[in-house]
This record gives sequence, C-alpha cells and structure tokens, in this order.
Amino acid sequence: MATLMLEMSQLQVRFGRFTAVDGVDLSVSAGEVLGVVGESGSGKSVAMMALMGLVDAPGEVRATTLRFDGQDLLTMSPAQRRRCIGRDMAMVFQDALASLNPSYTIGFQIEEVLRHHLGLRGRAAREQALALLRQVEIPDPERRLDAYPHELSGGMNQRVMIALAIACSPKLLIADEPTTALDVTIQAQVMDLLLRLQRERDMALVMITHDLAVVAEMAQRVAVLYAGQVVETGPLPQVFDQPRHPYTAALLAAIPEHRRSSGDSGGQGDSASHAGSGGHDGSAGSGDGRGDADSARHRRLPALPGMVPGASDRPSGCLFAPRCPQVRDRCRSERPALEAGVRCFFPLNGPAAHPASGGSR
Amino acid sequence: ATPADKPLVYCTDASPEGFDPGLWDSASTNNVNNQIFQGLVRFERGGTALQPALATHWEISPDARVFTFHLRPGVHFQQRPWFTPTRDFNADDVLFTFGRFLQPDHPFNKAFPATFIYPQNLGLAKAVASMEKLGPLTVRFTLHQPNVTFLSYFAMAFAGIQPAEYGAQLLREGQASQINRLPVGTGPYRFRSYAKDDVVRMEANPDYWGPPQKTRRLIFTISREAAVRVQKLLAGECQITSPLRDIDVAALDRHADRIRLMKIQALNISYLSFNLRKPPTNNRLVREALDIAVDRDAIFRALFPRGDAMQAVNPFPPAIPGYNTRLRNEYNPARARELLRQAGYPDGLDIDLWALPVTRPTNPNGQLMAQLIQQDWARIGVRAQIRTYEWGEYLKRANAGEHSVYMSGWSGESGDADDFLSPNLSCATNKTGVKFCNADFERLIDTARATPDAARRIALYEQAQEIFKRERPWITMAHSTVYIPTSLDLRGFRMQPNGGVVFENVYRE
Amino acid sequence: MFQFLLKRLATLLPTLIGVTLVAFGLIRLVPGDPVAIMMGERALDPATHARMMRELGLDQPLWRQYLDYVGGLLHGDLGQSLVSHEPVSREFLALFPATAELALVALLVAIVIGLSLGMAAALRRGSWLDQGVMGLATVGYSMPVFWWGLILIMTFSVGLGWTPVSGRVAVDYDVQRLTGFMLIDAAMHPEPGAWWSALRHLLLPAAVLATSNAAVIARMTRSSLLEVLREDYMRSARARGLSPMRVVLVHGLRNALIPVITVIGLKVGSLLAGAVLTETIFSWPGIGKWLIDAIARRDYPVVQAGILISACCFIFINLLVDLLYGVVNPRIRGGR
Amino acid sequence: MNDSTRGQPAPIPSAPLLRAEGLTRHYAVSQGWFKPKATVRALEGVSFDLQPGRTLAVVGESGCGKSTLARALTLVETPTAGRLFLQAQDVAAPLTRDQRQALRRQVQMVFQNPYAALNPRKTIAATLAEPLVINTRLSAAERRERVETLAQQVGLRPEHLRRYPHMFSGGQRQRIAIARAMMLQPGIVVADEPTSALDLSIQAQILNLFMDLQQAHGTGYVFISHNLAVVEHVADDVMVMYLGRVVEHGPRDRLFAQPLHPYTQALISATPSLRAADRRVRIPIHGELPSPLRPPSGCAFHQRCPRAVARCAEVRPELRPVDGRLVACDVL
Amino acid sequence: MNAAVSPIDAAAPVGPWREAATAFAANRGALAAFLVFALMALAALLAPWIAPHDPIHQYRLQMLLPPVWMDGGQWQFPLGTDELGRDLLSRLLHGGRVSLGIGLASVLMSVVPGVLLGLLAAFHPRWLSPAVMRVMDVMLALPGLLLAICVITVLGPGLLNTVIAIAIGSLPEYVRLTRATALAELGKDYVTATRLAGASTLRLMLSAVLPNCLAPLIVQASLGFSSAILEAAGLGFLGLGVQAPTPEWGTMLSSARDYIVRAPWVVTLPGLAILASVLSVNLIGDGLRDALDPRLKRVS
Ligand SMILES: Nc1ncnc2c1ncn2[C@@H]1O[C@H](COP(=O)(O)OP(=O)(O)OP(=O)(O)O)[C@@H](O)[C@H]1O
Ligand SMILES: Nc1ncnc2c1ncn2[C@@H]1O[C@H](COP(=O)(O)OP(=O)(O)OP(=O)(O)O)[C@@H](O)[C@H]1O
Ligand SMILES: [Mg+2]
Ligand SMILES: [Mg+2]
Ligand code: NI
Repeated sequence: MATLMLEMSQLQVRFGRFTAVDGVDLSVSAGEVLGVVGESGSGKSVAMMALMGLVDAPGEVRATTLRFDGQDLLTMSPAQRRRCIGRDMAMVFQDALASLNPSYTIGFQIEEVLRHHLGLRGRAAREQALALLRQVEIPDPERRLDAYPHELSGGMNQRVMIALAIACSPKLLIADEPTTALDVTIQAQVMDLLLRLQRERDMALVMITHDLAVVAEMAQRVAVLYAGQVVETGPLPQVFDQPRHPYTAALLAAIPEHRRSSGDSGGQGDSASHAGSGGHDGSAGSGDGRGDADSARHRRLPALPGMVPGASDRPSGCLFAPRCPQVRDRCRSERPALEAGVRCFFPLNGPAAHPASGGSR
Repeated sequence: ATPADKPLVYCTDASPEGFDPGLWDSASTNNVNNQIFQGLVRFERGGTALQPALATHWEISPDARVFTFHLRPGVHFQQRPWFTPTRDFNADDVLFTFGRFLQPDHPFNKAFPATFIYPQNLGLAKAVASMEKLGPLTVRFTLHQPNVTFLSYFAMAFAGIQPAEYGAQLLREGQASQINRLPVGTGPYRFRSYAKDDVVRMEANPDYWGPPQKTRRLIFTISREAAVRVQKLLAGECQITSPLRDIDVAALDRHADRIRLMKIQALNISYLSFNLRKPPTNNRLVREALDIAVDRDAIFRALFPRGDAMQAVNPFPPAIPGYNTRLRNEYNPARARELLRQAGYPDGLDIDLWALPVTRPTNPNGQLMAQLIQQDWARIGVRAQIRTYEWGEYLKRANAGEHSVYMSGWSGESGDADDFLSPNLSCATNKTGVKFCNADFERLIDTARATPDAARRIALYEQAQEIFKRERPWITMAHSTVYIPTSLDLRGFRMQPNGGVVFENVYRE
Repeated sequence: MFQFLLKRLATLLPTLIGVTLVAFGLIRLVPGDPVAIMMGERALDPATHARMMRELGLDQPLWRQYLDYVGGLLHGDLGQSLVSHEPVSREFLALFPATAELALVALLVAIVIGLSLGMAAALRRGSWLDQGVMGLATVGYSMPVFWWGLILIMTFSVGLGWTPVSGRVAVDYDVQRLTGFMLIDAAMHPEPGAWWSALRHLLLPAAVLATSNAAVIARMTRSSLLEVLREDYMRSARARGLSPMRVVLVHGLRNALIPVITVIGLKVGSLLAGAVLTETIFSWPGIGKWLIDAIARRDYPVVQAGILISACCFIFINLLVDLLYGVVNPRIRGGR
Repeated sequence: MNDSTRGQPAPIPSAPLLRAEGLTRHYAVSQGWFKPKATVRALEGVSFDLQPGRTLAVVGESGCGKSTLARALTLVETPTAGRLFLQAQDVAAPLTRDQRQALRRQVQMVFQNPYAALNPRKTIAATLAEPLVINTRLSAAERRERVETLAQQVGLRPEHLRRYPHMFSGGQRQRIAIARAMMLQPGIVVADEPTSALDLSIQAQILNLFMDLQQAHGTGYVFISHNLAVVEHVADDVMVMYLGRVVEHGPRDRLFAQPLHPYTQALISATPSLRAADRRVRIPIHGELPSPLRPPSGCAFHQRCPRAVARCAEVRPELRPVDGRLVACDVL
Repeated sequence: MNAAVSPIDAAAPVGPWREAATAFAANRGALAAFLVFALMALAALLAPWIAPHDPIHQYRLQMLLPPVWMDGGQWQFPLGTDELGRDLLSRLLHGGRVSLGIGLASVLMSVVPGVLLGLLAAFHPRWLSPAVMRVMDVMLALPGLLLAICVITVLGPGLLNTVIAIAIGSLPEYVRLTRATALAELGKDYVTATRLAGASTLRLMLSAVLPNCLAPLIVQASLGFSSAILEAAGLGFLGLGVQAPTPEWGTMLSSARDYIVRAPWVVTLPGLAILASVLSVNLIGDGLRDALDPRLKRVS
C-alpha cells in the first residue's frame, strides 16, 4: 500500500446552523485517483475547500484527523499551511474562466506562483511557465503567455488552471469538476491530460464531479456524497456494478446510459446490468405523479423522487430516508454510520456489513 | 521689519470691474482706481471741501459757466512695463480724458466703444459747450447752463486723468481695450497685478509728485461676504475692510484691543423708488399710501440694531445745507387703506417689490427690508411679490421700468444738495419715464444750481423738497452710519463721508 | 488600445455636438431679445437694433449662426463678456487653474481617504470599524455642501483660527502667476513659507469638496471589494498559497477598482457642481463662482462658455477614466 | 387546425408538423472600429421534417448553432434564408395578425436555465395563465381549470400555483416551464438543453415528464442537448451539428449503433460511460471548435478530423444519403 | 406524490414585494431612518395645523430669539426666531413641506418620463435607442446642479422651475437605468417565453419587463429623492431656488448666513433639517436596496 497522502476523518463544516459537510471520512494514497461524486450541494466542494483551508468565517471547520503527507493540517499555522497549499497540494476549479484573475495575463499568474513557491524570477520563471503550458498541451504557448483569460476558450482556460496547479509538482491534486463546463470532446481531452499528468508525476488525484461516468472512467476509488455525508465508498468498478447504498443504486439507475450491449434501445429502463431495486418499481414515486408504468416505448427512467434536503429540512434519521425506496421505520429515527464503506442500515446486495440488513433482503 | 516692508491689505467687497475709471461707477471699483488715478481737484481727506490736485488753481466765472484750470507742472505718469511716459502731465491729457466722455466719435471711442455711465448720468456731454486748451498747462471748460457744482465733478473718480500718450500708444498697437486692464495714472500707487476675483496688487509710485509713500505694497483682497472680511481682519489677514454693516460690526465689539472701529455719519440715503410710468404706482395716492404703510421703526430695529442710522425724510441727509426740517414721515396704515380706496383700489393691489441684491451701508439687507415691507403692505391689502436680480441686471431692468418699486440708494461725494438731487431726481436721469421728472421741481433745482447765493439756494431746495414729499417718488428710508474697522497699527487713515478709501500717506506702524 | 481610444473619441463626437447645441441654444432660449439683453439700459432705436443684430450675426439663419459659433469655438473664441467686455477665454484662463487645483486636490483627497476607508471596511466586514466607516460615509454623502462648509469655517477658521478664512495664499507672498496652480506657483516662490500658506488655504475648501466624494468612493470601494472577495479567482489565488495581503492587494484591489473608477469618473460631475457651492462659500476665485456671478448678471456668453467648458471637462475626464478603465480592465481593451 | 385560408400557398402533400428547408441564420458582428462587420454563420442550410409525436434531437458542441436553430423554429428570429413550414403553412408568407398568432402558438419552448425562464414577479398561476389570457377568450374560471389540470399533469399541487418562482427548486421550475409550454397545446415544443442545469436525479424526472406529455398530447419535440446519453434516450431521430451545419442526420438507432461521420464518431467515443464494456476506443480529436467568424475552408471539421484528406480542405461536402441517413462527408 | 415536498410548503406564499418589506423591516437602521423620515414627512404634511405660528409672520419685537434651551429662549418660540422674528419651528415645518415636496415632485417628474424613455429605448434598439442615449449623454455631461442652473437661467428662479430643473437633471439616470435593466431582462428566457405566448410589445413592456425593473428604479428614486432635496437646497442657497419669504430650508440657511456668529441657530437648524431628511432618505434607500435585491449593492 502506497503512503497515505491525505487522511481526513469526521470532517465537519458548518455555516451558522447549517452543516454543509457532516462527518466526512476520506483518504487518498499517493498515485491514487479518488472520485468524489454527489449531487449539487452535497458538500463536495466545501469539503475540499476545508482541506485547503479556504473556508472563511462564519464557516467553521472541525475534524478529528486532517493529515496531508504526514503533516497535521489542524495544528499547522496559517503561514505554514500557505507554504503547503499551492505547492504540495493544489486545486483546479470548475469554472476556469472565473477562477483566473481577469486583469492579469496568463503568464503573470503562472509566474506569480512560481515566484511565490519556488522563488523563480525573470527569465527562469518565464521559461518554466512556457514549459508548463507545453505540458498541458496548449498550442502556441509563447503567445498565450501574454493573453488574458477572456481571450482563451473554456478548454484552454481549464488547461491553464491545470498548469497553475501542477506548477510546483504537487503531491495531491484536487480537481473540482474540471470538465463540467466543457464540451464532450474537450472534456475527453482534459480528462486524458489529467490522467496523463497524474501518472507521469505519480500524484494523488481527487476528482470531484457529479458525472458518474467520468468517475467510472478515471478513478480507482469512489466516494458518494449525499447531503454532506459519505454514503458509500469503495473501489471501482465494484461500487457502480454492485451499489450497496440505495442512493448510489438509484442514481445509477436514473442515468440515461447508452448501452450498446442491450441492443434494443427500447428496453433501457429495465436493463439487466443494473443491479438492485432501482428499476421500474422506483418510478412509482416519479415526480409527475401519474405513475404510468405502461409507457408505450418503455423509455421511462427510474427516477428518484424528491430533492436533496436543504438547510431547514434535514430529516432526523437517515438523510436519504425521505427519498429512499427501501425506507423502513428505523431509517426515519436513527442515523446510520458509515460502516464498511456504506452508510445504510439495510444495504443492498453484497456481503452484509450490518447485522440488521443483509439477511432480511 | 521696517514699516515699509509690511504690505497694507484692504479687504474689499467686490472685484473691480475694470481699471478705466471713466467706465465704472461702483464704489469698489472707484476704491481701486482712486489710488492710481487723480483728478484735477480732490476732496479734502475725510470731508467734502475741494482741494487742488492735478490743477494747482482754477477760476470760475461769476455766472458759473466758465471754468479755467491751471495744471500742476512736473507731474509724471507712472512708469509701467506696458507704458513708459516720455513727457509730463499736461493739457493734452485732460483733453484726452474728457474727450472720451464728451465726443462719441473720439478716435479712441471708435477703437474701444464704451459707455461712460457716470458722465452720462451727469449729462456731461450735453452740459459742456466747449473744452479748450489755452496753453500747455491751461484748460478751459465752458458750460451751456450755469452750474455751481461743476467743479466737484473733477474730484470724482471717473475724472481721473489718463495719459494721452498711452492712449495713442494703444491706438497704434490696436490694443485700445487694454486701457481698462493695465492702467497708468499719476496717483501715489501704481498698478502691479490683478488676479481675477482674488487680489489686486499695487505698489508705491516712485515718481509720485507728492510725498513718497511709506507703504510700498498696497493690496486689495476680494471677499464678497462681510463675515469673511470681518474674520480676515480679526485674523490679521487685512488691516482695513470696506464699509461694514451694522450687523457685521457686532462681531468686532469684543476685540477693541485689536481693532479700531471708525464710524462716520455718511452722506447717503437709501430709498425705494416707484415706477412712475406703470400703474398702479403712477398714481400719487397709491404712492403715498404705500409710503405711510411702512413701519420704519420695525425696519430699523431689524436692519440697524445698533441704532446709529437715521430715518430719512428728505432725499438727502440733514447735514447738507438746504435740508427741510419741517417735513415728517408718517406711519398710518388706516389712512393708507383709505388712500388706496380713494385711488380706486378698495380690494388692495398686486405689486412687484424689488429687493436690493447688494449690501449697502444704507440698506444692509434688501431681502429683509423687502420682507418687512411686504408684511406691512399686506396689512393694507397690498400683495407684494419680492423679486431680485444681480446688481447690474437689477439696475438695467429697473431703468427699463420692469419694476413697481425698487430699492436703491445714493452716496453723495460733494456734500452739496445738488449732488443728491440732480443725479437722481432730475429729468435728465429719466429717459424712460420711469423716474421722477417734475417741471416745478426741475425748475427749482436748476435755479438753485445756478445760484451762487447760499441763502437763496437753501430756500429753493427746501421748496423743492416739499414738492418731492408731495409727489413721493420715493419711500425714503435711511441715512446710515458707515463703519470701517481697521487694525490698531494703521496710521494716517481718514474715512471719506461716502465710505470710500484713500490710501495716500496711510501706512502701518 | 488605440482602437479603443478611437472608438471612444468617435462616440464623444455626438455628445460634444450636443453640448455645443445646448450652449448655443441657451442664449436663444432665454426669453427676450438678445440684443436688448446685451444693450441693457441703452436706448434702442430700430436702426441700432438692426445694426447690432447684424454685428452679432443674429440676422443669419440659425444653422449659419450655429456654424459660426462652432467655428469660433474651434478657434478658441468663446465670445466676449457682456459685463467686463473681456474675451471670455481670457477670463476663463485666469480662473480655471484655481478650480482645477481645488477639484484635483479634492479628488485626490477623496480618492485616498475613500479608498483606504472603503478597503478597511471591506476587510473588516461587520466590525465596528466597518459600521463606523459606513455610518460616516452615509452622513458624508448626505451632507449639504454649503452647510458643511459654513460649519467648517466657523470651527476651524473662526473658532480655532487654524486655517485662513479665504483666498488662495497669504497676500504677503506676491506669488507670480506661472501656471495658475497656486501650489506649483508658490513652490517656485523664493520664500519657503509660500507653499505652506497655499496648502493651508487649500485645505478647508478641498476638504469640503472632498467629503461627499470620499464617502461615495468609500462605499463603492467597500461593496466592490466585497463582491470581488467572493469571486472564484480570489479563492483560487488563495488556493495557490499566496499571502492574504497579496491576494487582496494584487488580485482583489485591481478588480475592485474597476467599478470604483467608473464612479470616480461620474463623480467628476458632482465635483464640478460642488465646486460651484464651495467656491461661493470660500470666495474661491474659480470657474464656479464666475459662472454663478455670470448667471446673476445675465452675462450670457460667460454662462454659455461656463456650461460648455464644464461639460467638456466632464467629457474629457470621463474619457481619461475610460482609458484608465481600459488599462485596469483588459477585458474591454482591444476588440470585444 | 384549418390551414388553408384564401390565397395561401397550397399545402404540401403529406405535410409534416414542421418542415425546415435550408434554414440559415447569419449574424453581423462588429469587429471593432473601422473594420468591416464580420458575419457569424450561426446556422447554414439546415433542413428537416418533424412528424407529430416524434422527437428530433439536435446535438453538437457549444456554439454550433443549436440555440440559433431553436430561435428560428420558434419564430423568435427570422432566418436569413430558408423556409419554415408549420403545419404546411409557410411562416414567411404574408399573414394576418390572427393567423400569425395562431401559427406562433403552435411552437413553444422550454429553456435551459430554469432560473431565468420564469417571471420572478408573477405567481405560478399567472405565469401559466398568461398564454391563455393572450390567446383565448376563456373565462377566468375556465382558465383556472385548465391551469390546474396541466399543473397536476406536471406534478405541481394546487397550492403551488399561488407561489412565486423563487420558492421552487430548479427541477420544479422546469416543470412549471414545461407546463407553460404545453398550455396552448402546441404541435411542437422546442426544448433547448432542458436538463443540463439539473441534477442527475432531477434530470430523470424531467425526461420522464417530457415523454409522458408527448405520449398524452402527441407533441413533436425538437430536443436540443449536448449530452449524448440523454439524446439517445429521448430521440427518434438525431441531427448532429457542427459549426452551423448538419453533419449527420438519421434515426437514432442507426446513428448510435454505427456513426458514419468522423465527428459523430468522435463525439460518441468521447462520451464517458459507466461500464467498461460500453467504452469505445477513444478517437482522439485535437484542438477546439474553430471560430464561427473564420470557419475553415472546405469541410469545417477537416482540421480536427482524424481521417481528413487533402480534398477535405477544399471542397465542402454536401449532405447525402448513406446507409439510411444523411451524412456530410466525402471520405466514407 | 412527494416529488415536490419542499420546506416552503408549510409557509404561506409571500410575494417578492412582501418579502422585500419583511427584509426591510428586519434592517434596524433602515427602519429607524424610515420612522424618522415618516415623522418628518408627517410633520411637514400637517405643518399648517401643528405649526405654532404663521411661518411668514414677523414678530418684530422678538427678532433672533434663541431656542428655549439657550439663555433667553422663550417657550412661545421653541426653536427661537429668525432675523425677522419669524418662528423658526414653524418655518422649519413649512419648509419641510416645500423641500420634501420639491423632492417628491421632481422625482415623479423625472421617473415617469425617464422610465418611459428607457423602456422605449430598450425596445427599439435600432434608431430610437441611440438617439435617446446620445441626448442623455449630453444631459449627463452637465452635472446635476449645473444643468439645473442652466434650466433656471432659461426659466428664471421659482418653486416650479426648481422642480423642473431638478427633474431634468436627474432624467438621464432613470433612462439609463431603465434601459439597462430592461435590456438585461429582455435577454432573459422568461421574456422570450412571454413573447412565444403571443404577447404584444406593449404587454411585454409593461407586464413582463417593467415590474422586474422596478427594484433598482425604486432604489434609484429614493436616492434621487435625497439628492433632489440637496439640490433644491443648493439652488436655494445660491439664491436661484425658491424665493423669499417662502420657507425653504436652503433659502432659509442662505438668508441667515449673516447671523451665523450672532445667532448660530438660524443657520444650524435648517442645515440639520436638510441633513436629517437627506440622511434618513439615504438610509432608507440603502435599506431598500438590500431588501429588494442584494445584487444591487453596487449602486452608488
Ligand atoms: N460560504 C458558504 N456559506 C453558507 N453556505 C455555504 C457556503 N459555501 C457552501 N455552502 C453550502 O454548502 C453546501 C455544499 O456546497 P458545495 O459547494 O460543497 O456543494 P457541491 O457538492 O460542490 O455542489 P456543486 O456540484 O453544485 O458544486 C451547499 O448547500 C451550499 O449552499
Ligand atoms: N445575437 C447574436 N449575435 C452574434 N452572434 C451570435 C448571436 N447569437 C449567437 N451567435 C453566435 O452564433 C453561434 C451559434 O450560437 P448558438 O447559441 O446557437 O450556439 P449553441 O449551439 O446553442 O451553443 P451552446 O451549446 O453554448 O448553447 C455562436 O458562435 C454564437 O456566438
Ligand atoms: Mg462544487
Ligand atoms: Mg445554446
Ligand atoms: Ni481654422
């Protein structure tokens, strides 16, 4: 087992009375790609920001462990931490254009980092910046150094963000939805680029996204977040092939997925490859309330009803209980803990981790 | 430091309109030009008697029609960067100066067309029959009509003598209008610089024919606000200010240790003048009604709280010979209402009341006076609408007769009754029919002007005042006291009765 | 950048033409016969009237008159004052530096104070400092200039005697006029006290004029900086480990300045308007007082010129501001 | 719908609901001062038919002209060239006001951003009733009834109707927007990326709703998306666009089973999929979408095309039928 | 049917306006300012009934009486008298009528045409918009007070002319703001949707776009109100505004300047009245801005 690059347990981030991240445990080893998925607002970004020390008052960060490469981030002084982030631990954000300062050239922003962390100046910094742009496959890098972010396309800006992140050869790279705003073909390019860099430099990579397919293609391990909690975590492709948490299962089922193997495109909804109970019976709760199970072309998706709980309507029991197709009384009153990679009293298929669950299914 | 080093600073209340004395007649402009220019004669310091100036002596014919001046030899015009005199002052300069007033087609007037307000008001061009140079230093003026007061004209600010040579130079250079910007005179101080609306700088004239000046630098700083002038004086930023009003003086009472307050019963008057052309004020009864409806006591309490001012009854102050002591003011709203009824205005009337836009010692706050009068008139059913304009504009419009009643005033220079009556109440001033022009009155003052016998003159003037009081072209208001505060170190300063300042031989200790 | 300049200049043209139209129209809109207004009390026989009309070019068709007027403007001819009979341009040149100096110093003071207070408030958001600054700013920009000026004069000049009452420099110093900017001219003066004197004279008027602008700039800086602090790029700058100081000053301030600059440009207008009041209160020999006096005297050529000039100042300064804006904000430079 | 009134062009035989013929839309954009205006060819010669109850999906990268097409179809913008027939009626023909109104209400639209698509100052009831107020003479009660019926169909409860948009989540707003689009029972609904702003689980709800409504009302959909998975799920026919032009257009199954145009192939191969079994060999395409201001000569895709030959840079390929679909590529 | 379960289900439906009102009421500073202003407005409105004296009646034996809390003050004149013995309290109350009235009238006179022009410009981008905007540029090039002075030059001083002058001066603000917000709204999808529903341009303008432009306009109008009060006072101070003896705060202040040393209250009190009203209106404006639209916080 490679060294643990990142170790985080019971991370909690609160904004006033709202708990955005609620006891998240994550770990990443060197050279590993961890996917973090979850719907919007599930706390993916906030968790990573907490790790980077970017949560400002009034947000509060608590954790029992928060270690990076053997250093305890909790006891570190802000100045020490600033020396660490941006150099050993870097982050790429979703909206690349918004994340680059519009008033400075690309070159200035890259050289700034090089100067700050590596002490490079003048020609050396410029050479290095050029080299970085080349590494992220930006065509015509000499000219691009003097360009402003608004003069580049979204894909180019994302590459610049990546160049900035890898400028000081970080040991851990956190990519927060780096491809969401991009076109498919560009997304593919960026994904390939990230993976290539990760492999070349043996970085640990945390890939945040809500596109399960992207995670499936890139990550070795995945953590599924729901309303600020990790509901399921484990290696890929097992988790997606045999999801154990009903949420993971439902999410997978709700994706309209191209399935060449199924041949008949009319039968997508009940595809055999989908495990678990996310099939047709789930549609009873679908939003339109008509429950027309006999839809002519069988194209209805097994949709998950309802929405992610917000700040004011957190259930007292399992957070997923109000939407869960398998909900039982216990779920409504008690909150399950994350055990053996799943946070559910009644996990779906696979070896029962919880005494009360497996057998009864 | 020696006294000479300290500049003498005068806080004046307005910017000079220009530096050609003939063009302007406002006190603040005259105060500047009086230091630079001199006339043939001048008023005694602090009084009204006439003294020789650029003329050493003169002869007046017994019928008061021919005036012969003998000019002072050895008077140098000031040497300035823009003009270097090649000769001394002589008769040509007098001819040049007065030629501009008397001959509309004077070459200089063609190059620089201008209106000479004061000479025009005096009817100078019409009055003078001829002006002759009898010798290099002798000039003779001949009038159409006898006029005993004619001599005093030569002491007035407008009559300051300009160098003919300078005029010629400017004509040559095509710069005629520069005469109004870069003055050259014979006075004790010469012009140095003017920063518009800010400061006028003068310096002692080394070529002055009189005694050399101890004050090397004479500075006029301009601040419109009386309060500002008072503060500047208290702060030592100036040594003397232009005349203050009653209400401004209060602030100085506590500073007797630093400030000397000079006051003088001035030869002046403030009045409200009716529009005699336009109804309803062309009706004598209305005028009388409006006059006797005014509560002068209340106005004086508000405007002259120190109680130094005097209520005006006649068109000139009692100090001037010829004052009619039998006449009285009246305050009687009931009779005023009755008069209005007789005049055909039983329901009252609407009227424009113009408030004086500037402050004068005789009328320190036109707006206030207007509002007080407005309320007085309201009591007899007269609804007055208060209006005001900028001073020049105000005068123009008043001359054009747009008003019903407007506030005005007069400061005499010569201490002669004629100095008050002719410029204000003669037919000559009434070009538009707005002002007073009464044949009997006109005859009386014309006769008086040509009467060298003092007792007869007095009788004529007393008679004229009765006509005046009957016709009531004015609501006479106040003869004021003029206050001029100075710092204690100022020496040699005497107030002029009209509030003007003369800085010859004035210096700081 | 050059393109941008050209483009801005081109959009200026219609505005400038509009302003000249307003100035030109003003005299013609004033009720009454212009000749009568100009001649005042002087008697007007029809022949003289016609002659005056001809001399003034008023018998020409309007468009002709307008073209003549604009032609005159292009040659620097602003007409002649009806009161002093001086060319308006000469009076203008005599007075303009005083106003410019006052306005510039006031603007500088406002910018320095406004920016620093606004930044402090934004960075200590919610603290007593923030609330205090914002409270002061609201009072500051609610303050009637003329009243504020009087109060300050009463306290500092009259009460405490700290500052001179009026004027631009102590009269003892016969400062020679070189540029008309007293601070510069006084610095050239051999006596060293002159410059201090000039500064002391400028202090109070500039403070009065600066107050409301400083308040607006402080408010604007605060809100703009707060907005910028929320931006993604600020977060990513911090995620690169840059020091908070550098993040705020290098990455934050520059972007926060962009809207502040626009506001400063627009404030130039209020500065000009405020100068009218301030100059009146402090007897400051500048354009504002000149304009007010001219209006009172119905000295139309001066009013016309005053309006034209203040509008041009405003337009010109906004052009500068726009250029500065282009320097600070690369997004509007070049194409787009 | 009665479609022939005096003097109108004769109806086209076997009229489809919607027919586009060579729809073209150019935008003139200024490039700065003193430079001639450039033309963005946002849409070039797009033709297709749409039958009732069918779904035409339009895919393509950002900026390829999908929304422009949507605006042309919904008569928000007049095309620069080309003709558009709604129920066999040429929309460019001179029509009376009423006729135009009648035509206009045949096409409704659902937008991408559910947060901007609803008037924030109007209650949901008012928003939903507005089309009825404008286009029908129904009484207030009748309108209420229609609104409530449709609201129920899209899964809104009656008490929701009194609320304002800001009180709803994105998914709910999208339902409201769909209800508004269906209010006048249009023949065609154009949906411009209706789910791309929504979460995964909500996306499924909305897609289901679309299908259900189509089934109930027989509406024809033009469904714009850049998510191939969604497209494959909802479409009957798929039209792939590149830089304003159609590069491939055919039945969904054929197209997905065997894409012919290199761009379609690249697109499909670039789409990540959940299961390893579904992943195809990535066909790498380099570079980004060229600027529509300066489109490449010849085939617009040739610079990025892995199979490009010299000719591609010179001759622009026309759409031609190949294997039961239309493809614009000469290298097949 | 739990698809639409949401926290707001329980709450009573509140419209955006009501919500803004609640938010405003929660802002203590703004609420206090509102109360102060309401009090001033009420006092001004009721001035003829609550003022102890006729504002222009001169008590000639009691000139420049100090306020009661100073030596020599009399209860008959709680705030003292001015230089003509007029009751200052009554003058301030009546002055409020004039000053606030000018503010209100000029705001109305500039908002209505301003909004109309702005909307028209937004809806006719081709020729009307550039024309209108160029004219506005010209008007904007003359700073408010100067433009007002210009207008006064032409029209002459007086109450109505003051209102007109100020209204003309603030017109461009409203036109620009309306046009900008209307353009922003026009680009939004809901407008397209309304258009698709067959709405006429007029309907689009008034029913869809205008209500959504109102929030910034209300904020701007409240700020315009305060600057109108200031401008009117400034004109009064320069002697170009309302003419005596009408009690207007700026005019009062200006005519009392001579007495600033002897009787500071005649200058201080009108100044304070101006400051208080302008300050409270500005605070209300800030409160409105925060309540109506947090994104508007950059309006200066
Ligand atoms: N500064 C903050 N103050 C208050 N709440 C916040 C703050 N930042 C984030 N939140 C809340 O925390 C929750 C988690 O947000 P987060 O950005 O981590 O979601 P996410 O999983 O990244 O979603 P997305 O996919 O949309 O990026 C959200 O409900 C968000 O509203
Ligand atoms: N009003 C307009 N003026 C000028 N160019 C325009 C206009 N509208 C669209 N375009 C241009 O037309 C092209 C096609 O735009 P369109 O919005 O149709 O793309 P799209 O396929 O919908 O993209 P996306 O997936 O990002 O929504 C783009 O290059 C765009 O810049
Ligand atoms: Mg996120
Ligand atoms: Mg689009
Ligand atoms: Ni030329």
